[in-house]
Amino acid sequence: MALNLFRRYPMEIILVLMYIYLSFAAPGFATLDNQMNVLRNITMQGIIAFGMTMVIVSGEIDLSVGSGVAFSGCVTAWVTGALSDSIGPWPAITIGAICAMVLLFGVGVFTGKLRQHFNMPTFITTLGLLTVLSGAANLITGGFPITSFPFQFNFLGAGLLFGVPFPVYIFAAVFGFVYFLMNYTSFGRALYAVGGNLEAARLSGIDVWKTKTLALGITGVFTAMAGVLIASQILSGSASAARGWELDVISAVIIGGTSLFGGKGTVRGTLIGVLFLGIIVNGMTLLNVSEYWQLVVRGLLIIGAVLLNHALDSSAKKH
Amino acid sequence: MALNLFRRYPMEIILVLMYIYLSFAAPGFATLDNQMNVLRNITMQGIIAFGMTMVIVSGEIDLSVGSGVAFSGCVTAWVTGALSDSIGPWPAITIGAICAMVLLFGVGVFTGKLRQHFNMPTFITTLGLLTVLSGAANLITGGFPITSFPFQFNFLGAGLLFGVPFPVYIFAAVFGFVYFLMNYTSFGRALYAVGGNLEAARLSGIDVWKTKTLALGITGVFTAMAGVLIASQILSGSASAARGWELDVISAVIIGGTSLFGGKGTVRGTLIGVLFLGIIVNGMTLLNVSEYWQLVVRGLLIIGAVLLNHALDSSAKKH
Amino acid sequence: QSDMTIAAVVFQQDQFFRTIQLGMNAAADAAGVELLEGNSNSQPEQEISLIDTYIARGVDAIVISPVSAVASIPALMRARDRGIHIVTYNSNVDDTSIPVSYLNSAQRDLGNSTGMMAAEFIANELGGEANVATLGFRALLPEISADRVDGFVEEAEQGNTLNIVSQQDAWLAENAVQVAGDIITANPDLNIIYAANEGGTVGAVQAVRNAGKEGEIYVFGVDGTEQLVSFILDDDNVLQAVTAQQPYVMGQMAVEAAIAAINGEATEEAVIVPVLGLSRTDRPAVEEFQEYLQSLN
Amino acid sequence: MSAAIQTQSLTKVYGNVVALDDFSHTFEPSRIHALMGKNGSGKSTLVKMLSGVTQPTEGTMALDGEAVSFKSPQEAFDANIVTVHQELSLVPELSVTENIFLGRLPRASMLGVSAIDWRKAHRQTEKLFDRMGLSLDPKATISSLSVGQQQTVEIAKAMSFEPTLLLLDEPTSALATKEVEMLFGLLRTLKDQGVTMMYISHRMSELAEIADTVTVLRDGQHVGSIEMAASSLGTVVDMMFGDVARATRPARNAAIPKDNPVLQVRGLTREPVFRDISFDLRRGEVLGLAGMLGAGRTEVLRSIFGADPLDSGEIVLDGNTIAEPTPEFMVQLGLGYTPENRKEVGLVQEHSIHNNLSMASLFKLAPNGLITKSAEAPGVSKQIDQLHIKVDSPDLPVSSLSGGNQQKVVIGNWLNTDPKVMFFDEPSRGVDVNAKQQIFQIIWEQAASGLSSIFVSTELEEMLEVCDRILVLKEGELLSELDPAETTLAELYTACMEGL
Ligand SMILES: Nc1ncnc2c1ncn2[C@@H]1O[C@H](COP(=O)(O)OP(=O)(O)OP(=O)(O)O)[C@@H](O)[C@H]1O
Ligand SMILES: Nc1ncnc2c1ncn2[C@@H]1O[C@H](COP(=O)(O)OP(=O)(O)OP(=O)(O)O)[C@@H](O)[C@H]1O
Ligand SMILES: [Mg+2]
Ligand SMILES: [Mg+2]
Repeated sequence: MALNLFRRYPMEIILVLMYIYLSFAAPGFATLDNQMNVLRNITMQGIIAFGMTMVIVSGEIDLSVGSGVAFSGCVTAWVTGALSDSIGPWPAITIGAICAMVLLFGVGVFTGKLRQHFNMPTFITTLGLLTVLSGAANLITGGFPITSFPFQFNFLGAGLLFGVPFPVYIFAAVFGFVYFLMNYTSFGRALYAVGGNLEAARLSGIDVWKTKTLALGITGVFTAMAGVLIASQILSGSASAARGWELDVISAVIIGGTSLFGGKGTVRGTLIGVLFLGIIVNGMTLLNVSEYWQLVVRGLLIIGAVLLNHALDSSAKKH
Repeated sequence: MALNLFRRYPMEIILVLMYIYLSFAAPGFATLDNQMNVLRNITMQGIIAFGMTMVIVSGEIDLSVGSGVAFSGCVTAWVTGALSDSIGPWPAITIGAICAMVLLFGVGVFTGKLRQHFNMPTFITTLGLLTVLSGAANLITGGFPITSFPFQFNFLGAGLLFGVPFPVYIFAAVFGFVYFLMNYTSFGRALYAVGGNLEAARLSGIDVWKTKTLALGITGVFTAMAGVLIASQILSGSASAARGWELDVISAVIIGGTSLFGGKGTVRGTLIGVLFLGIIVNGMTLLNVSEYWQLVVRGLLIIGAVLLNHALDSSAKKH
Repeated sequence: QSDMTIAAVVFQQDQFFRTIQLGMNAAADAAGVELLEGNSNSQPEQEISLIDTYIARGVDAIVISPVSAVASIPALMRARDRGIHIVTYNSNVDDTSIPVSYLNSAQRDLGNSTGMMAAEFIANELGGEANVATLGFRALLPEISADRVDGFVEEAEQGNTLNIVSQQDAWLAENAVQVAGDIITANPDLNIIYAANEGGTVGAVQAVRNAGKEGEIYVFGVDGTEQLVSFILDDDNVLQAVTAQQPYVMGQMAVEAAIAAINGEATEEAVIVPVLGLSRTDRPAVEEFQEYLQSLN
Repeated sequence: MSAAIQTQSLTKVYGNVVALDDFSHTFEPSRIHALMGKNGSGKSTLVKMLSGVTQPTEGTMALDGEAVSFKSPQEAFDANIVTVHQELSLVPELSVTENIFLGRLPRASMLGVSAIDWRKAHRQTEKLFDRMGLSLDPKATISSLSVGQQQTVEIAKAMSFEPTLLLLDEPTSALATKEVEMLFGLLRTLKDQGVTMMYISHRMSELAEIADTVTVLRDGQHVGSIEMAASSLGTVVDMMFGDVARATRPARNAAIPKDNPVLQVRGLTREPVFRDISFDLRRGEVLGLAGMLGAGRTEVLRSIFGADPLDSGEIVLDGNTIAEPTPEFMVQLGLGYTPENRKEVGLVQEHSIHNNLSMASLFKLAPNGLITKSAEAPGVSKQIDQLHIKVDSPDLPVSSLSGGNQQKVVIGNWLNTDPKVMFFDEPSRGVDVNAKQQIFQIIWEQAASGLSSIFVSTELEEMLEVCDRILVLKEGELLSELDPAETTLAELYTACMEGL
């Protein structure tokens, strides 16, 4: 029985075990404060990871999200700086955020179009975009953080509402949205079909390119949202934010059981993956594990978690 | 005719055009010195890219090479420091380098074994290893570069032999070796078959796992060689060396026409890809292009180059 | 043994910060306080996550080199509002009411000090005129990079004519070897390379050696590490001078300031940790510094 | 009466291949029209244009007299044209229900938003299966079903569209007799309801049973259309090929020695697929392994070959007792295996014919690991000549060949290893009559020169035609041994169905 439960919910159970262990071992871990902390810290990567789940299920990948976050923070800050004086800070921020979302939606669509018309692997397009967007973010800021936000803007990324950090609500909303999309809409089901068997999906009359492109575009929007939240947290647009996030985000998605080859995966799994990574970082910091050991442990845990998923998967197939 | 030539050798022709342009536009570009410079600068990434070509052709990927370079430099430096006093610097360096190669060969084999027995995507294993090896390198050095090498060791990475930087000979030798492997051995044939259709290769009696594992192991050895060369160039083992190289190396391979999906690619193409990236960096530095614009231009050129390959490929299929 | 806990945050893994950490550990051990070490990897959001975690952990003080003068403010303010004492070192935030104490070796001084030694060198050896290239780390930390590079140029220009022929970024040694190599090629009449950090300096020296331009191109740099000190003592005449910060001392003083603040003692708002110019022309001083470095390990 | 489908000068050109050339014909409504022609004659191409998968290079199509042009499969669906394609087009990770209703799952309002109604979807699937007389779990994932079951899902999916025009491209190639009959029952019902159908198959015997008219294509040309009732199969074959030389089985010198078998299998078990399989393969013999779909034939062959693990049992190949077979090892001992699904696992489609022909013999050509193209060339050209593989150049990708020629490349790849024993798993699947005969000829010739082989085919006539001896497998157990010379088709069928 217990074994069966473990076979069905391996990551959930590991997560619970980690919680129990850390509650005893890590000073301050079990406090409400710290739990809120973990939540706030995972929101940004989590929001992107939910989008990335759709992209990977559809059989593609997006390596540009790290720079995308920095880029959209900088765009928002720049627009805010340019418009604040004439239309007031809040409308300016709103317009800035919308600009960032539209731009990154466009970048996602661009990636999708290259995939469609030239069969360009998204791996390569987004790898190139990773560099381009980072350069663009730096060009916007000139290398110096843009500090055009009013102090109250900090609420968005760091404020508390009913004792819970505000971004956590956004995180939950995005989760719900993606959950609904993937399970109860034809777009969501098309993602699975397209990732599982592109040709079959096409022959069933599914617009496979629209599906993939939309997944990339939505992920762009989520990336921009994360960028705005980060900008709010640091009250500035900084080109060096979120460097290397793409790998964390992809790790979280894969740890959550999504197949890199497409067609298989759930956003619920990704939530677990995001929590898993968030707790590792938080727990090790609280345990004062040395920087270097953190790297080693983290890498091994990622490998171990995915390994476990795969081992259980293949043993399930044998029985 | 010209169009046909372009269709067959697009990257070669673009490379020549870039050479012509930079010879006029970039001060010092066309000098022998600078050409040697470019060659020396591309050797390390190039050596790894040749190995990576085999890995990608076989249908896998290795994201850990950046940390691998740092790790092996540190191992070599550490062993040299530990043994120099008792057995002299040169034997110590030799033993150190061999240790590094054996270790990274082992890491490659480990990745291959996980792929074989647990169907672990190498993308994930090596993504985890990227972190692990970086942590390990830091643990070896304790955060300080290890400066245990004698000054003459610098020759390996920077010395001139008959007017040509010494590492260029190693680069050429590795190229020749991989070219031979991929074109004149059954292992090379097996790489293509395995990457083209794993199951078909397996049912033809090819030891598919040995093939993939060996490709990963050899790439590990090449990575270690690059690590030793870097250590020689900066005369120390540094844990921060080569960060992010994995993406450059993969870019070079893909620009060279190798398919990310396996089964297709040549090491000659990779040589072109490596030169292409090397010349972009060199040319932009000579032109004193600002850091930020360099990022943008570089990303766009990578996308453009691969796009061109794909566009020509599909137009070739139409005609 | 006291029951104080202090969190110490660096923003990069390199020799400079590692030495600071050593100094911090020494001070913490001496006072018997627990020290938690973190690294923000130059990323503002990672810094926030660390600070929030330390707030939750209930530390008494945070000793930090902030990633950014502005982006680091909100999280540090949160910490301060929770009664945690903030000490900044090496870099600071614009809102100077946040830290109880700020220790640094004035970034501009770092550039100035090397610049002065370069001014003398240019006047004596190059006839008062030089073609100069600089290696910075703008894409990493724009403010500090600019302080050092501009500080260098400002002093080196005194009484001399400088032609700045190239300004590039390269802060990791192996990257700097390439970039400096390219610059050397592009500018055959280059005289001087100034690198604004340790990795850049090592790379620049190696690039000159690679190009066989010893005695034609001279390198000036920042940081006093064992490797750089041995470069100065080398007789190939490439690395002329560096300005050493005293990271170990800085680390020690920062933790001591934090302990003082926790104990309710008065702290100095700004402390300048002196920098130390090390020049090929003053060999005994360099050798003395080398011995000091060896004594730390 | 209006014409259901009219084509006028319909032409499709791929590069320099004219796949369909100036095809003008009227397909009458409420009838079943068979489309016949050898591999590569343009049948699938015609179907693809009607279903919106590709667009004609020239010419027009009309439905009930109204001109139509489909830019996408969706537009064809909208016109009630539904297709079962030659390649299975299911999504393996999704459920049966979802595959059937892919892209059009029923919706309901959920909190004011339109959302997929899963319960209703499963109920609809159940209803559909009831109507068709199928018993499958709507929630099962496709990848857990056998190929035959998957094919039935595919057909159920087509039915669910309630088409007015149903296009079936080799729907029976993976079906066994029982399922074929079920399918034909369904098709007749649909015809009675007024549905027009186009039916492609390489199984001549099905024509008389199901087709009303036969339209024959040859190399993209329309040879003619005839009423099935008024003509014979011979006429159709003549139209397809001109004259086919029907291969006759050579007189075998009866003396296939019973003793000293080349392959001995004892007590082979792999639960739950097969158990206690024991047989001998004699030298120079063509041994048939007959059985219904899912009887376990493929599984037995794969396990002996080492492609799948075994629970227990003993294998003796040419005097070597093998404990744990692996493909590498078995190939070196002289065993060859042509898999049933050559597209997926028999060939590297993107690679050249040259490379595909020397894939299995690498170890032989390169005993010390070194190899050159010229070392492979003799084997490559030998097989191209001997097997009459129709190629422009061996450097072209194997995907450019027609199905029959691809199958020959698979066989040639193995013959290059100089095998002692060959397993032929469905070598005639999806191959036209002519190519089929050539392949049988190859098997007989090789047998005459000493090769022992095991032959598997779902078409029982072929088993009788090709084999020296037939073993019958049912639900993973060996039931009986038959002599094809003394067995009628009906008897073999009964043996497979009931185990005799
Ligand atoms: N996408 C394509 N690109 C190029 N040529 C093609 C393509 N599809 C089909 N052809 C060519 O068009 C011709 C007709 O092919 P088609 O698939 O219609 O034949 P078929 O009659 O269905 O054969 P089979 O019985 O083997 O299925 C063949 O020569 C084939 O090689
Ligand atoms: N990996 C597996 N796990 C469990 N059952 C399997 C597996 N592979 C096949 N089976 C089942 O074993 C039985 C035998 O399958 P097999 O493919 O050998 O049949 P076959 O006689 O070759 O028929 P065909 O190839 O025409 O489908 C089928 O019922 C199939 O569903
Ligand atoms: Mg066809
Ligand atoms: Mg079978």
